[in-house]
Amino acid sequence: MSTLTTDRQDERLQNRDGLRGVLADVLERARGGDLGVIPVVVGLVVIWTVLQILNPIFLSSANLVNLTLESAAVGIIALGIVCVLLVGEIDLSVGSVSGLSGAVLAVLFVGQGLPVWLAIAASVIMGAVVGWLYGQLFNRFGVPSFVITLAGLLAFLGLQLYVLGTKGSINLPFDSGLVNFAQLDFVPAWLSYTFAVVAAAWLFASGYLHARERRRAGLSAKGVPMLAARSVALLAVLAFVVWYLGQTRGVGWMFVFFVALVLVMHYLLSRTKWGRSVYAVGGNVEAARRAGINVRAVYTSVFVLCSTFAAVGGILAAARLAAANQSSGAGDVNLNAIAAAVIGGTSLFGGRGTAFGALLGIIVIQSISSGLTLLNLDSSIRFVVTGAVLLLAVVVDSVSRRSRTSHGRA
Amino acid sequence: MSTLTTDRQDERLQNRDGLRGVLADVLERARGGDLGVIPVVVGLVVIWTVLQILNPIFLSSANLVNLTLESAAVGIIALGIVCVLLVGEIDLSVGSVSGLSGAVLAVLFVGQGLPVWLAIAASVIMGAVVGWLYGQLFNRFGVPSFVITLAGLLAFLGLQLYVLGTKGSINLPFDSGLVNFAQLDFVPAWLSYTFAVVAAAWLFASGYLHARERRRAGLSAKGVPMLAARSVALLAVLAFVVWYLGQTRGVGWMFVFFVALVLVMHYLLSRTKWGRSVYAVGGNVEAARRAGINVRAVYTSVFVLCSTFAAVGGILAAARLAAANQSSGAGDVNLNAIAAAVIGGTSLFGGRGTAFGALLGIIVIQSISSGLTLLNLDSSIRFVVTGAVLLLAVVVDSVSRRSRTSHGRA
Amino acid sequence: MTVLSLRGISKTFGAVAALTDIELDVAAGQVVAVVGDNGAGKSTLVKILSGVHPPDAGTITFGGNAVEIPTPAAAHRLGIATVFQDLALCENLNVIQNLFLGQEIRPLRLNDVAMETRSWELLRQLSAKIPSVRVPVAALSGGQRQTVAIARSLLGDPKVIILDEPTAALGVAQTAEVLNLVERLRENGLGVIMISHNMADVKAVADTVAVLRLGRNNGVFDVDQVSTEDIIAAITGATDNAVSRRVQKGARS
Amino acid sequence: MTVLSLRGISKTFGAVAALTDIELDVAAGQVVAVVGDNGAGKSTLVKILSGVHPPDAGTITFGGNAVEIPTPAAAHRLGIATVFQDLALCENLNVIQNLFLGQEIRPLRLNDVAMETRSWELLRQLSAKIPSVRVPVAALSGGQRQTVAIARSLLGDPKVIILDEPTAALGVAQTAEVLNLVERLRENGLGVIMISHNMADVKAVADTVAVLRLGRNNGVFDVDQVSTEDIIAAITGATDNAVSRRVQKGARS
Amino acid sequence: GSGSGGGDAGGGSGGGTENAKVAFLMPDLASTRYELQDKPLFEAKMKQLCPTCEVIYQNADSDAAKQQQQVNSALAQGVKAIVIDPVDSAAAATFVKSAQSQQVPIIAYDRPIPATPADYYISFDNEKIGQMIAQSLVDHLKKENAEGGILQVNGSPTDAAAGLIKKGIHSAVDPSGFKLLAEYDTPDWQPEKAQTWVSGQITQFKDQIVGVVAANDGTGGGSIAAFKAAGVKVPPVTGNDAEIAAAQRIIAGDQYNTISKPIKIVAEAAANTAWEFMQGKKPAGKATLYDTPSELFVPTVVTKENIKEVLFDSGIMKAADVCSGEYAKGCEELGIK
Ligand SMILES: Nc1ncnc2c1ncn2[C@@H]1O[C@H](COP(=O)(O)OP(=O)(O)OP(=O)(O)O)[C@@H](O)[C@H]1O
Ligand SMILES: Nc1ncnc2c1ncn2[C@@H]1O[C@H](COP(=O)(O)OP(=O)(O)OP(=O)(O)O)[C@@H](O)[C@H]1O
Ligand SMILES: [Mg+2]
Ligand SMILES: [Mg+2]
Repeated sequence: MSTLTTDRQDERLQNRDGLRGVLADVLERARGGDLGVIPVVVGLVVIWTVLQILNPIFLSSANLVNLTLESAAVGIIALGIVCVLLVGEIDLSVGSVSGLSGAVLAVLFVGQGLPVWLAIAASVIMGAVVGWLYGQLFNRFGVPSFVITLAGLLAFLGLQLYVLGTKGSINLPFDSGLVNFAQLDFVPAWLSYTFAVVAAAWLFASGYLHARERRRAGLSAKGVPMLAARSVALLAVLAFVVWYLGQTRGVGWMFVFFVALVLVMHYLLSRTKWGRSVYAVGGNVEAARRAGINVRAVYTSVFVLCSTFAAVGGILAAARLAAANQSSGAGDVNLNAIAAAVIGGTSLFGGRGTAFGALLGIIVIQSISSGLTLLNLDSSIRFVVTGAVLLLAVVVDSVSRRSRTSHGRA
Repeated sequence: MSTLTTDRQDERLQNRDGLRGVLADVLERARGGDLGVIPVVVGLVVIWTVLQILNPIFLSSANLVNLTLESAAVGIIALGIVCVLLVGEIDLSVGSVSGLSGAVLAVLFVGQGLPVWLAIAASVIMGAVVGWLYGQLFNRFGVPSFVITLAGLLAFLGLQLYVLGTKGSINLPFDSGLVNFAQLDFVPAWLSYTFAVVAAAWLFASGYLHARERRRAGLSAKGVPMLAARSVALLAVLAFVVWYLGQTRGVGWMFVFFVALVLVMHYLLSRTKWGRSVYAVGGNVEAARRAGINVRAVYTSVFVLCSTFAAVGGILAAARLAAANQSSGAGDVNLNAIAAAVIGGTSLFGGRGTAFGALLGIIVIQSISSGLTLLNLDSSIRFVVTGAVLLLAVVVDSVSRRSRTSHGRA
Repeated sequence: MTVLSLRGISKTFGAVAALTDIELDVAAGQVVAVVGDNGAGKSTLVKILSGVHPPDAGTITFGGNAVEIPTPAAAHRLGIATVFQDLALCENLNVIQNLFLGQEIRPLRLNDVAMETRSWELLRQLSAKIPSVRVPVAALSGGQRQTVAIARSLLGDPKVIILDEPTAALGVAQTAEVLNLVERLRENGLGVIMISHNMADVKAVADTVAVLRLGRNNGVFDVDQVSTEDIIAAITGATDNAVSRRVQKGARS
Repeated sequence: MTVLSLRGISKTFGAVAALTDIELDVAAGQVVAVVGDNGAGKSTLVKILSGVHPPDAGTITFGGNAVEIPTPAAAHRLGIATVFQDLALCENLNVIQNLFLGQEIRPLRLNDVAMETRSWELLRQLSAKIPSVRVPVAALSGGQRQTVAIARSLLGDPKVIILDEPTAALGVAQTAEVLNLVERLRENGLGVIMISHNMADVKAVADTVAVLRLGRNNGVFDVDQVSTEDIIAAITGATDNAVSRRVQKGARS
Repeated sequence: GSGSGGGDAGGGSGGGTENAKVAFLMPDLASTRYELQDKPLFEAKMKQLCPTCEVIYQNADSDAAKQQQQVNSALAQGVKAIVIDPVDSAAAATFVKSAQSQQVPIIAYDRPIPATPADYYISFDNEKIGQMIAQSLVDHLKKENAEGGILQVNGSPTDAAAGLIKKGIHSAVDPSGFKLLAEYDTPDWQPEKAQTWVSGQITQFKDQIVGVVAANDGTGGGSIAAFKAAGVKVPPVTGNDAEIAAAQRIIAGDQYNTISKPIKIVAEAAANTAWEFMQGKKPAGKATLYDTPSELFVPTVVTKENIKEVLFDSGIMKAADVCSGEYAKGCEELGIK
């Protein structure tokens, strides 16, 4: 027993080491329904296969490049939604706020002729202010966020129409840096590969340092072969993606920006005190309050983040369309963003979810929409099929998760 | 102490009797934030006053008659939403299902020439089947209801378009009973007054019998003066409403139908075993399961109810418009129905809410929309004002409720 | 006559083996105390018996027949009533509603009056100090809630009652009433499984004591023939333990 | 030296007067046991002291100054650490995350390793039987959770520790460790308020015993000069009560 | 039910035309023209005809039920006439019924109400519009000897007007000899959706696409953005509504055409007719459509060739609004000042 690390001494624990142990562990977790994002990935693979069979263009490099670019704007909005859902609240107004942000950008940039960075800053700040307002209303009056943001949905839609005013639709110049960023800027191949290598190296290095620290503290840790295997796998996947997308236009900067935001949010949520308090508030707000956490500040911060991300998403959407108009942000932006978060495993009741969920979720949603777009169906059939495929994706996920309750995890 | 009834013997209880006691009680409860629907009513009164000042037509009899008729269809849908929210789930597809139901009705009745009752029955059954399907998916695969019904939203929108086919829009004959029911059938004045009297008498009688039973069992009970005062108040309110609406067209049968459904649902939720289990599942599903409740059956039943009500609402909406078209049920039906439930005090987290909440909530929402319709605003301004007024209504409610947490009630 | 008997029951949660190869017998009119350290698996055993978790392996015999208990409803049907350690009450419902949850009087037109009267009866019997039965359970104190949970298990007509630390949050008077209650249940011929950390209570009402240790059986004792020290030694797995050291220290000082 | 002193504290919930005109004094290095029947208002008092509920009336003096404790954060700042009866843990977070909630090491780049090491230390000290600290608290047994809650209150550098029925769900060994802990806290000069229904524990570690009855003070006793029977009589408000009757019955049989 | 709603309300119910009210009810916000052109033009003309009259303007936001509420509320306010552009031509029958049952004349504007004759119908024909933009594109392609196929981007599948435009487009594209590669109903007329769809078709059909018929300027703009974003040459793309943004794209050479409706003429004609009804007269139509006295106006297809005359010389648009920044050069070349 003395050879066991501090955290492995309980004799009820079934300790497994090495690669075989990892496999046994995965199996065990699969039985327990605790597979993290794997089921969503499986769902995604199923959908991709089906769509590819229906139309062989679907998995073509060119189409996947489109897919990445189309995911970015709504994906960033979904990232904000994840934060709000994590504390058990909701924001229905992300569509309107993104539309308003695009409108503000266009009016300032094109209408008033301000420099683009100033217009962007103004839009983003507008988003943050909206979120701050929500936070105040929520904290001071205790109005359910559903209602606050429903009011916001209406009010900011009105504001969007008002800001666009007599023009109704404003073109962004095609040769501006912003539009280029969203439409035509791709990462050069060498840089993409460098990114892939850096990511893999970083994964290994941080894992290695962490394991060393743990071992020094007398705790169990992953072995070097494990860590190396993991980084090599990541490298292989990334390199393949870069290579395949590079067959046509490559990896868009906008997508890189989105992924970077996901990584930053992942860090903030999982490695900072703030992230901890977000999960705590979502899990049990009263317990969080009693632990001395400033619950109001946490609520305000997530509302601000969510609206800010909505504004950023709105800017990118406008840039990608090269126009801001009255219907920007309308339609299913809200639903798609929330659905992406939920499909990615975020609970509507708070306390469960990850930033990567938003990435996966939006890719599922955009895959469905892009795949069906290629099929040239009647719109009535298209709606039905979209619904069915969406359900299919999530059933795969849920079925693999559902043994969970019977194993006692809620 | 021996004179105290069984439920009043604890010496920590501050017992109050008679009318003065009731007043003290209400004050106490106001401090504790436990006022039931009173705050919503206050919010409603505030809004009515504001809107009346802005346009003196608003509270005119003719406009209120319109208001009642316009509330019925979405109100019935909101009633179903209340049930789903009570168990802590959601249905995003009520709009689509109502649209589909209207389309099915129109196609069967006008297109196929079936008798109207058969067409109605078919639509309603279609709604029930949809709900049953949701229940199965939810129970068997554990897919979050948000995703199931989002898929349903898309699929049934597609089906609606498909059913309407190339026509796109189908008129219902004006002289059919159904359209008359929704547009032109009003309760004769004498019958309206009879209804009012019956309601008041019933309130008194049931209260009296209940009090007698309680007193026999040695429990505290409301006194006859209290009961009488309550019935007289109800009578006065109802008689005034009937009289005022009677100044123009009176009380529409469709509204009576809606109110009747609210009463039935109120009974089912508060006075039956099924209603209890709905609240229990919403409060703590694991506890409900351990108490031996068939949790799956409860989920299925609320999904079925909700879709069925959505179908009924869709039929009435089609009847009121005398047409079913591609955009029936689209737009803000979903949001309005959910918002009505939430404004009426139903919690999105389950376990709290009433059928009357749906009635009050939809009246708030329709008042705002009708009041602003009278104001002749630009759409942009109208959206902003709608948002602001909606918020106002709910802030009044929430402020009066919020002392609750500081008084320890969650 | 054995009403309930377990053989080879095992249960794993992820990497943790919560129960391994458990045996237990309960006869009618017998009070079996199950004791063990924190995390020994007592509540897991209770949950398996009441249909909350399915066991991974093993057989359950009830009234002579091998049975499966896949859901709590199945346990209710067999006649197993349980007071759970986490109480399993609905906080949004009031005391009456919780007491009668799933067994309401007059399902289609609830008989509030009868239910309220019966609630007061049950609670009085347990010396409950609850000011009003019409407040949501969320507003009750810990002990009041536990009393409600205990009262609820008495409502049906069970053959076996399982009490998972029923007196943990109770006051001295209420604890005494619950012990009285357990004795009455035994006299009425019910099988009782009681889990407790309080050796005095165990010695007072139990007939046999089954000890669990780290998820395994660690001895079944006849209560008259075992000392408190021996039980504690079986629980902690050593005669030199924190308890005995405290006792010694107390004796010395 | 009195660190904490309450005068005239009252609190009503709706129609129920939970606390009426309560007085209480705690000195540094003193263990005050608060006892009382279920629903006597003990936890309400704790919640007022830890900033969960504001009192309706009355004054709180802490370290000689009149203070207001509007939020739990304010209580933390004053140096009041509390173990709540309902534990107040976040079920979705794991043991380490719960232990360090609100006081994480290295806020901008959490130091998981240091926190895990410290967690094991604390838990070992309390003889906790927790197989892994990286599982969500939802997966712990009742006693394991209570140990986590107790361990958490030791993390900061409090002046007063309030324990609301800290041993209710604990096993015998863990209970002994907690009593040891309370003694250590006293030796370190902390003020301790301990709520308990277990008279043996109260007599073992407390210096004074304050009795609450139906929300009112019902006597403060020096633990050396009062018998268990007297405390129970003060709690139940009568010398002839369920407890004494059980004791008599036990003696007779 | 025959009681007039506003009977007890102060303002607009007197017998005469003093302070009379008239309702002007528009269908949606998907096209900017209703708020930006129709409404101000109608109001201005009305003001000129009857300075004390009040115009009640409402927009139904694509929701027939909301439009019904607006009609009822207008009736409750005691309007003397209703000018309505119905969201759903079929459902509008019921509005005609309720208005006429209260002796309020109702004028169908822009879209007809076939099922129940309104009192008057003033419009251009949506089907014709679809046909005209598509034909203009087809003619252009034929002139250029283009070879390949056409994409068709329709309006919202839940919008009746979009259905009419779609029909019109088909009537020009189907017999044109160009292959219809694919078509798409754009949910909610959203440009983003159009962009996504066209992006997909570009990967699928690559350079087979020689033209895109888009049902309005928004979806047209989305289609153009798709080509730009794919980094390929933008083929001729149509539009409809003559928005400023579309005019800019035409000037810059990105969009091939749009269509300008003589909204000023139509809106003023509607005001005139409404005024006549309000005075108790019964104006006779220049034609009869759907049993309704009608007046139809013909829109003009706008391309780079005629944009100066149609949009700027006529005063519909001001050069200052359009020729900002990057478009200044294009304007100069076309002589727009
Ligand atoms: N749902 C669950 N998921 C994962 N592990 C669990 C779950 N329930 C219990 N366990 C683990 O199983 C072991 C036994 O738990 P159990 O609740 O049966 O203990 P117990 O004997 O009742 O302890 P206590 O006296 O503290 O109540 C514990 O180590 C616990 O962590
Ligand atoms: N949040 C609340 N809302 C309403 N009433 C409450 C609330 N909290 C406590 N009460 C009431 O106040 C009284 C005192 O409760 P408290 O929890 O303080 O009792 P306690 O002494 O801790 O009892 P126990 O020993 O059972 O834990 C009880 O009657 C309870 O019903
Ligand atoms: Mg246990
Ligand atoms: Mg307590």
